[in-house]
Amino acid sequence: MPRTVVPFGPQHPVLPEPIHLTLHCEDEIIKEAVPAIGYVHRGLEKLAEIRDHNQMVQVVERVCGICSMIHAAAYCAAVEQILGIKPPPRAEYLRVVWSELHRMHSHLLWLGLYADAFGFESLFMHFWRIRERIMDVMEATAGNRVIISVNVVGGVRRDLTPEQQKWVLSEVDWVEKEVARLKDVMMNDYTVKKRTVGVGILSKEQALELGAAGPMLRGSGVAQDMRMTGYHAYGELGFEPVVETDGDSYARSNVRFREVLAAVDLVRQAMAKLPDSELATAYKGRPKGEAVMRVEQPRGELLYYVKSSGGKYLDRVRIRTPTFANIPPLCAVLPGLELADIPVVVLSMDPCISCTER
Amino acid sequence: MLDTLLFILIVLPFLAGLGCYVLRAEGVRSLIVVATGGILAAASVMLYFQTPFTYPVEASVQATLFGVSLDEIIMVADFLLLAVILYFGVRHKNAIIVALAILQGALGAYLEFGLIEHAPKAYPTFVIDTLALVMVLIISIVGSLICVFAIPYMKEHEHHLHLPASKQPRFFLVLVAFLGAMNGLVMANDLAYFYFFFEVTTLCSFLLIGHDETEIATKNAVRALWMNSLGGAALMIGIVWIYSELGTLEIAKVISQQHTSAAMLVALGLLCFAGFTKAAQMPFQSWLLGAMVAPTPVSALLHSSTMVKAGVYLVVRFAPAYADTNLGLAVALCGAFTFLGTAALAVGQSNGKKILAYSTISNLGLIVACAGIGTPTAITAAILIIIFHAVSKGLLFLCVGTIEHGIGSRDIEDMRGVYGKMPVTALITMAGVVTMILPPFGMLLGKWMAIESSAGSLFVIVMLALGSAITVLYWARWAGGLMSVEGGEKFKTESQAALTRAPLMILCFGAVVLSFLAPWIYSDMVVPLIKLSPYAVAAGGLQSGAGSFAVIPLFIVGLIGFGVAINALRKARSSHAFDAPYMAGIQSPAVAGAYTGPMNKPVVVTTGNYYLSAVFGEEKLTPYGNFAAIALLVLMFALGGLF
Amino acid sequence: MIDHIEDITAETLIGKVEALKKEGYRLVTMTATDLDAETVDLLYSFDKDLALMHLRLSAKKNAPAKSISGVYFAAFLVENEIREQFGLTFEGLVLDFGGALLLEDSVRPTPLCRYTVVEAKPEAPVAGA
Amino acid sequence: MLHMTGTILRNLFSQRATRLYPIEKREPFAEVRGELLFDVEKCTFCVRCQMACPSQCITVDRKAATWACDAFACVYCGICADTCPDGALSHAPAYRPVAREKSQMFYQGVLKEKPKKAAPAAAPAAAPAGESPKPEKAEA
Amino acid sequence: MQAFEIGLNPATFGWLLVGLLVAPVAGGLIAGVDRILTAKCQSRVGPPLLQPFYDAAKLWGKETKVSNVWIAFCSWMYFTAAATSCVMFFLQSDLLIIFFVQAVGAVFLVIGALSVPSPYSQIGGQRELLQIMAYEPLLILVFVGIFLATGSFNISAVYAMDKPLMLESGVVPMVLLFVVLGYALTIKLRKSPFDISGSHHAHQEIVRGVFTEYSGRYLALVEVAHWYEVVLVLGVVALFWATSWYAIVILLVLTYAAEILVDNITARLSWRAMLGKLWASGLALSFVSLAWLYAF
Amino acid sequence: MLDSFIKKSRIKSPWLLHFDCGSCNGCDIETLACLTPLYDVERFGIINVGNPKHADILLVTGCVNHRNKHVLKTIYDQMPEPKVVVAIGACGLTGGVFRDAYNVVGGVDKVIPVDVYVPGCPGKPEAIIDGVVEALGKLSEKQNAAAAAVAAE
Ligand code: NFV
Ligand code: SF4
Ligand code: SF4
Ligand code: SF4
Repeated sequence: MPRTVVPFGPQHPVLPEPIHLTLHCEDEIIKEAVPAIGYVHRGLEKLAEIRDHNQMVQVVERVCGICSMIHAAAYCAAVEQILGIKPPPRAEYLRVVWSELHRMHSHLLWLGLYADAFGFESLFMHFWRIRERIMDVMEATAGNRVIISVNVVGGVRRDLTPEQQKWVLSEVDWVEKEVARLKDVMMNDYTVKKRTVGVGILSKEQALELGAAGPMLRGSGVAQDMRMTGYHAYGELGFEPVVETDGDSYARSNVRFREVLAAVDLVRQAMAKLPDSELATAYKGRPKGEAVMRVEQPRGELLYYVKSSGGKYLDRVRIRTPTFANIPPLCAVLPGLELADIPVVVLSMDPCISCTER
Repeated sequence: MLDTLLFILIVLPFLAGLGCYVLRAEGVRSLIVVATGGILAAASVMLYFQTPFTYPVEASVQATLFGVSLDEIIMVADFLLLAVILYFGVRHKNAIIVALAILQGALGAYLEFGLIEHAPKAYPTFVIDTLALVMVLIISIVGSLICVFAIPYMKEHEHHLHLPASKQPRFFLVLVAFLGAMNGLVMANDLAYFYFFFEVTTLCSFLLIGHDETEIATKNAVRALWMNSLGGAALMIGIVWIYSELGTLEIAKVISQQHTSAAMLVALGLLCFAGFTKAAQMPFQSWLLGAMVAPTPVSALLHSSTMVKAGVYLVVRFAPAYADTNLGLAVALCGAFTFLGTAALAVGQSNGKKILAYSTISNLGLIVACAGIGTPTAITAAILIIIFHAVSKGLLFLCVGTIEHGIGSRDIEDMRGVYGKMPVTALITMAGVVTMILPPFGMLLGKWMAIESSAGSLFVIVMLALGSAITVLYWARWAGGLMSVEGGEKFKTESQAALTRAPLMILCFGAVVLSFLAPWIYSDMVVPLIKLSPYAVAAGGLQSGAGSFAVIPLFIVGLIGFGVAINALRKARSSHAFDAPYMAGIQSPAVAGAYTGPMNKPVVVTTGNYYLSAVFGEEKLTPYGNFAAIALLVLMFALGGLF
Repeated sequence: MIDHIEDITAETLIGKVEALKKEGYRLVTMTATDLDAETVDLLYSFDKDLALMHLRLSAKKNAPAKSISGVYFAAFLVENEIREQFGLTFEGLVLDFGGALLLEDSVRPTPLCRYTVVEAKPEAPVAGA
Repeated sequence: MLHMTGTILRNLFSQRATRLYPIEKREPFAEVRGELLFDVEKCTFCVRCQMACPSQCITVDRKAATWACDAFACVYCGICADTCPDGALSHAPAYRPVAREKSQMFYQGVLKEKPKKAAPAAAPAAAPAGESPKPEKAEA
Repeated sequence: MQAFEIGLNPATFGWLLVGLLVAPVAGGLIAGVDRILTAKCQSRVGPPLLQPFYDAAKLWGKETKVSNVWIAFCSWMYFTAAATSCVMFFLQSDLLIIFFVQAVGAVFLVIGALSVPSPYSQIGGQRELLQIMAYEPLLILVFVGIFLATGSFNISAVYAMDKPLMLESGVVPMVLLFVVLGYALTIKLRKSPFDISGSHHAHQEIVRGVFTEYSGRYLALVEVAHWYEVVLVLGVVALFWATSWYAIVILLVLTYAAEILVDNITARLSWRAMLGKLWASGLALSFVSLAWLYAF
Repeated sequence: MLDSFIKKSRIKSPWLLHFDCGSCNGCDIETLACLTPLYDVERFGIINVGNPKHADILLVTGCVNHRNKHVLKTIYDQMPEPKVVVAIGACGLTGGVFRDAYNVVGGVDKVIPVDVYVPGCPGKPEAIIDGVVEALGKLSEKQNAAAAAVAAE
C-alpha cells in the first residue's frame, strides 16, 4: 500500500514548540515515526562557564517558561547542597507555594492544549481562562507572570504578606471550583473519551523500561513522584502521589487533572503552616564540590547535576528534564496510531521541548 | 438497402477479421481495421435514419445469406461453436466448461430437433428498434474507435513483449469479429440467434483474455469461459423453458406483455441470470476483473461497447416482460447490490484498470437495477446510462492504456503527477472522470433518473444512495492525483501517434457533446422505445412531475464558469509566483519534493490515497459480497417462482 | 557529596548495568563532564524506589565508550547528545543520529568540551567592560 | 456528551471574561518588574549592576561615567535593582513600550567623589539623558 | 419543474438575484454571527459582525502565489458550482440536481487540494472525500423522504404544500430525517465533531487540511463559496417548515444554535469514528423514517 | 470601492502565524494566552493560522538557533505579501540571556526583517497586543506598495 510521508513539524499549529516527526502512514495509520529535534537547542548548560553561579539562577529559570520557577528552585537547592547551607523554613514553604502554583498553571495550560489537540476549542478556552487567575497571582506576588525569578541561592527574594496570602487562597479556591466543574467533561464526555481512551497505551513495564517520568509514569501505574522524597518543605506536608493504571492518554490526562486539585490542596497546606523566618540564608565563598538534586516538575522528575571546583564559574551544570526522559516512551507508542491521534498522544506526554533541548 | 446495412453491420466484421488474419502485413491490417471501423460507423449512422424497421420486412420471408437459409447457418454454427468451447474445456481440463457445453449441446439439440416444429417462421429475424439502434451505434462507433486505437497500441505492446512472431492477426480477427457478433446480438429478434451471438461473444472474450498466453492470462480466460458458460447454460434453459411455455422464440412476442406466471418468471429469471453473468454482476465479477490481464483495448472493448453490454442489454430488453413483478424487484435488488458492492470494492483498489473494472460492474448494476424497477423513467435511465457509460468508459480505458505505455504502470499511485509528463492525456483522462461523475454530463443525468425512479423502493434507494457517494470517492481522488505536480511547469505538448490521439479526442469530444445533446437523445431514442414520454423536454432540460434537470442551462453556466476558471489558471501560470508546497517549514532547498528531515537528511514526500483496506479491501469484502449476492440470486428465483 | 556512587571501568560497565536492570533499577540519565584534555567523566544515574544510585566512569576521549543503549534503550538519546557535545563516540549505539541530533554542521563541534577547544570563541559578553 | 453544555450556556448568559485591552487598561500590580528605570543622578558607576546582570546587558564605564543598557536584551529579572547600592535602578510597573526600532539606554553622568554625591546642578546639563535609537551592537 | 416553466418572468429573475447576490451576503453574515456567538460561548467578545467580509476582502487583495496553477482553476470551479447550486435552490429546482451541482464544487475543491504534492493538502483532500462519502447518502435519503412526502424532488412541491413538511406523515419520520440532515449539516458547516478535513480552527493535526494550499484570492473564493453552501444547506433545513416566514426563521435560528452548541461541546472525532457513526446511526435513522413513510 | 474596502480589510483581518524559534516557551504561552478569553485578540479579527500561506503577521519568539533559522526563513518566504514580522521577548529581539550560548544566532532580525519589537521576558499579552496593533500600522503603510504590485499582476 502506498505510504504517505508527513513532515509533522517543526512549524505546525498543534505543536506549540518546534519538534519534527517524520511519519510514514498508510490510510493515516502510523507505520513508522522518526523524531528529529534540535530546533530549540540553545546550549545553555555551557553558559555556566561564563555566568557565575548567581547569574545562572536566572539562566536556568529560562530553560523553560512553563516550569521556570521549579528549575531555579532545583538549581538553587543543588548549589545550596554544595555550599552546605539550608534555606530558612519560610523560604522552603514559599518555594512549595510557588512550585505548586507553577504546577497548576502548567497543568491548566496543558489541559487546554490537550483539549485543543482533539479539537475541543471551547474547553481549551475555558482552561486557559481559569489559568489566568494563577497568572495574576504570580504577577501580583512575584512581579512577573511567567518567569517569576523568586529564587536566589540560599532562599527566596519575595515574601507573601498576610493580605496576599488571603487573596491567594481565595483565588485558589476559585480555581478549584472552576476546575472541578470541568471534571465531567474531561472524564465522561463521549467524544473526549472516544479520542483518548485506549489511545497511546504505555504499559507499566514499558514505562519503567523506557525511563518514563512524571504523569507519563504515574499514568501507567507507577507511584513515583519526587515530592515523596520530601525536598523543600514537602516532607512536612500531607501528600499522596496521583496514580492511574491504564497507561493511555485518558489516564495521563486524568493524572494531570487530579494533580491540579492536589496542588490546590498543597498550596492551602503550605499557607496554613507557613513559618516565620528569614527569607534567605547568607553564605560566604563560592561552591566547591558536586551535587545532584531531583525535584518533581509538572512533567515529572527533573535532575540537576552541578559541579564546581571553587572558581568564579561552575564546572558543569547538567539538566536532565522529564520530557527528555519521555521521548523514548513516546517513540515507542506512536506506531499503529492514527494520524489524528498524534497530537493527542504527543501532547499526552506533555512535551516541553525547551526543557528537553535546553 | 436494409440487407446491405445488416450485412455490413453483422457479417462484414467477420470478413474483415478474416482478412486481418489472412493478410498478415501490418499496413494492410491497419487499413482493413480503419476502413472497417469507418464503414461500420457510417453504416450505423445510416441505420439511424432507417430505424425502426424489421428484417425481413415481410414477416413471412425468410432471411438468407448467400442464398442459404440463415436459420440453418445459425443452427449449424451454433453446434460448431459449442464444439469449440468443448474443445477448449477439454484442453484446459475444466470439467465445468465441458459439462456445461455438453448440457447446452444436448438442450440445443432437444430444442432444435425435439421441440420446434420447423415450419417457416412467421416473424422477422431482426427487429431494429431504438434500443437496438443505440446499441449498434455504440458498438460500431465506440467499438471501432477502440479497434483503431488497438493498432498502435498492439504494436507497442508486442514491442515490449519481444515475440518471435506477431500474434496480431489472430488478435484483430477476434477483436473485429466481436463487433459483428455484438451487432447481431442486439438486433436479433429470434432467441436462437440471440443465443448464438451470445455464445460467440463468450468465445471471443475467452480468446481475447487469453491472448497473451501467460499463465495468469490463461487461467483468467478459463474462468471467464466457465462463468459465461454458466450464463450460456442458463440462457439455453431459459429459452427452452420459454418455448415450452409460449411456443415461440420471438423476442418481440415475449416482451410484448407482462408475465406473471411462476413458470415464465423463472424462465425470465434464467435469462436475467445469463445477463448477470455476462455483465459480471456480483457474484460473477471476478471474471471481468481477471479479464484485465488482456491488452487494454480488449478491456476497453469488453467494458464499454461489447460483452458486458450484451448482458445488460439482455436484462433491459426483457424488462417489459417482468416489469412490476417480484422478479423485477429482485432484479433491481441484485443490480443495486452490485452497484454498491463493487463501488465499495473499487475504493480498495489502486490498480487503475481494476478500478475501471469495478466501476463498470457498478454502473452495469445500476442499469440492471433500473431495468428491474422497470418504470418508464427507470428504463430511460438505463438506456441513457448505457450510452454515456460506453463513451466515457471506453475513453477512460484508452486513457489508462495510453498512460500505461507512457509511464509503465497502471497503478493510480504511479499516475500521480502524470500531468507533468503527459499533459494532454492527463487532461483527457480528467475530462473522462468528470463526465463520469459530475453534472451536467450524461452519466449523472442517468444516475439522477435512476435515483428518482427508484425512490419508491426502500432497499434499492438506500443502496443507490450509498453507492453513488462511494463512487465519487474513488473517481475524484484519481483525477486529483493526476494533476499532482509541483509548481507551474509550462504546458508541454505531448507527441502521440495519430491513431492513438484520434480515438481519445473523438471519445472525449463525444462524451461532452453527447451529454449536451441528452435531451434530444432522450426524445429521439428513448421515447419511441417506451412509447411514453415520462419527461417533458423544455428549455433544454428534462422535467417530470418528480424532478427536473436543466441540462442546457447548466451546460451554459458550467461553460461560463469553466471559462473564468481557465482564465484564472492562465493568469496564475503567467504570473510565475510559484511557491513550494507547505511542508511544515522545512522544504528542502536542494531536492525537489523533499524536506530536510531527521539527521538533516532530505526525505522525499510521497503521498498515497486512502484505500480503507480494513473495510474495503478486496479480500475482506469479496467473500461477504459474494455471499450476499448469491443469497439475492436465490431470493430472485424464489421471489420470481414462488410468490 | 553524592551518595551511593560507585566507580567502575569500561570493562565492568555493561555487566554492572545489566545487573542493575535485573534488580529493577530505572535509568535516570547519564552526565558527562569534561575533566581534562583526555578524559571525560561519565556519571550514570539509576533510580529505584526514589533512591538514586550512580556509577562513575572515566572515559578516554579518543577511544569509543561502550553504549548501554542495548540494555536500556532509553540511553540512546543521551548518548547521542554526549557524542555531539563531547565528541565521545559510543560503541553499539542502537539508534545513531550521526552527530546531527541537536546541532547543525555549521556550529562548532563538541561545544561542551572545555579543554579541547576547536575554535576559540570570545567569552567576553556583549556589553563587557 | 452534554457535559460541557452547562459551562457553555453559563458563559453565554453571563458577563464575558475578556479584558478589553487596549480600550480599558487594567492597573498594573504594584510590584511588577516592568521597564527598567535608571536615575543617573544616583548612580556612582560602581559597576555592580553590570557584574550581576545575568543577561549582561549593562555596560558601565567608570572612567567616562557612562551607563548604558541594551534595553532589548534585558530580561526584567530585577537583579540589578536589587544589587545597586545607591538605588539608581528601579522598575516601573508598566512594560517597556513596543517599538519599530531597536534602541539603547544611554546615560552620561558626571564622575562623583567617592562617598559624596556631586552637585545636583551639574548633572542635568551634562546628561543627554534618554534613549538614542542606535543600530544594534555587534555581538559575539 | 416550475423553475423553468415560469420562464424569465420578473419573479424568477428576482429569485435568481437573491440566490446570486443576497445569499452570499447572508452566508457571510451568518458566519459573522456564528463567530460572535461561539466567542460568547467561550466567554470572549469575538470579532465584529462583518469580520468574514473583511477576511475575504483581505484575502482577495493578497499576493497570489500558488504551488500548482490548478488551485486557481479549482477554486473558481468550486465557486461557480456553489453559486449555481445556491441560485438553483432559490429557483426551486430539483433537490437532487442542486446537490449534484454542489458536489461538483466539492469535487473540484478536492481535486485542487490533491493537485499539490503537499502531504497536508493531500490528506485534507482525502478526508474531504471521506466526508463527502459520509454525508452524500444521508442527504440523498433525506431528499427521498421529502419526495415521499411531497411526490416530487422539486422544491416547488414543498412550497405547494399547505402543511409543514415536518408534520407530514405523522411527525416522527420527518423529525428523524431532520436529525439526519443535522448530521450532514454539521459536516457541511465544518463544525466539531465532524470538522475533519479542515476546520476553521487552526490547531488541527493537518494544518488547514484541504485548504492548506489555497491562499490569497483563491482562498477568498473558497470562503465565499462556502457561504453559498451554508445558505444552501440552511435552505434545505428551512424546507422542513416552509409554510410561514416566522416558522422558517425560528427553525433556522434553533437549528443553527444547536449547531453552535454541538460545536462547542464536542471534541473532533477521527474520520474512522465519523464514518462509522454517520453510516451506522445516520443510515439507521433514515432507514427507519423512510420505512415509516413507505408504510403510510 | 472594492479597493478601498480591501485596504480597510487588511488592517481589520490580520491573521497570525506564531513561530517558536527556540524560545523558552515563556513568550509562546503568552502569545497563546492572547487568543484566550481574557485577551481575546479575535476582537481585532485576528485568527491564529497554522499555515504561512494564510498569514499576514508573523509572530516570532525565541532566540533563533542554527537549526531553526532555516525554518524561519522558509516560513517567512512562504507568506504572501503584504506581511509584517513581530519579534517578541528579549530573546526574539537580541537573544536575551542566551545571546552568548553557542547555538544561538540571537535576534530574529538577523535572519528576516523585523517590523515591530515587543520587549519583555516574556512579552506580556498586553504588550503582544500592542505589538500587533503597531504591526497593523506598519501593514497599512506597506499596503500601498503591495497593492500596486497586485494590481500590476
Ligand atoms: N515540567 C517541566 Fe519542564 C522541566 N524540567 C520539562 O520537560 O517544562 Ni518546560
Ligand atoms: S546603577 Fe547602581 S549598581 Fe549600577 S553602576 Fe550605578 S550605582 Fe552601581
Ligand atoms: S533587570 Fe535583569 S536583565 Fe535587566 S538589566 Fe537588570 S539585571 Fe540585567
Ligand atoms: S524572552 Fe524570556 S520568556 Fe521569552 S523566550 Fe526568551 S527567555 Fe523565554
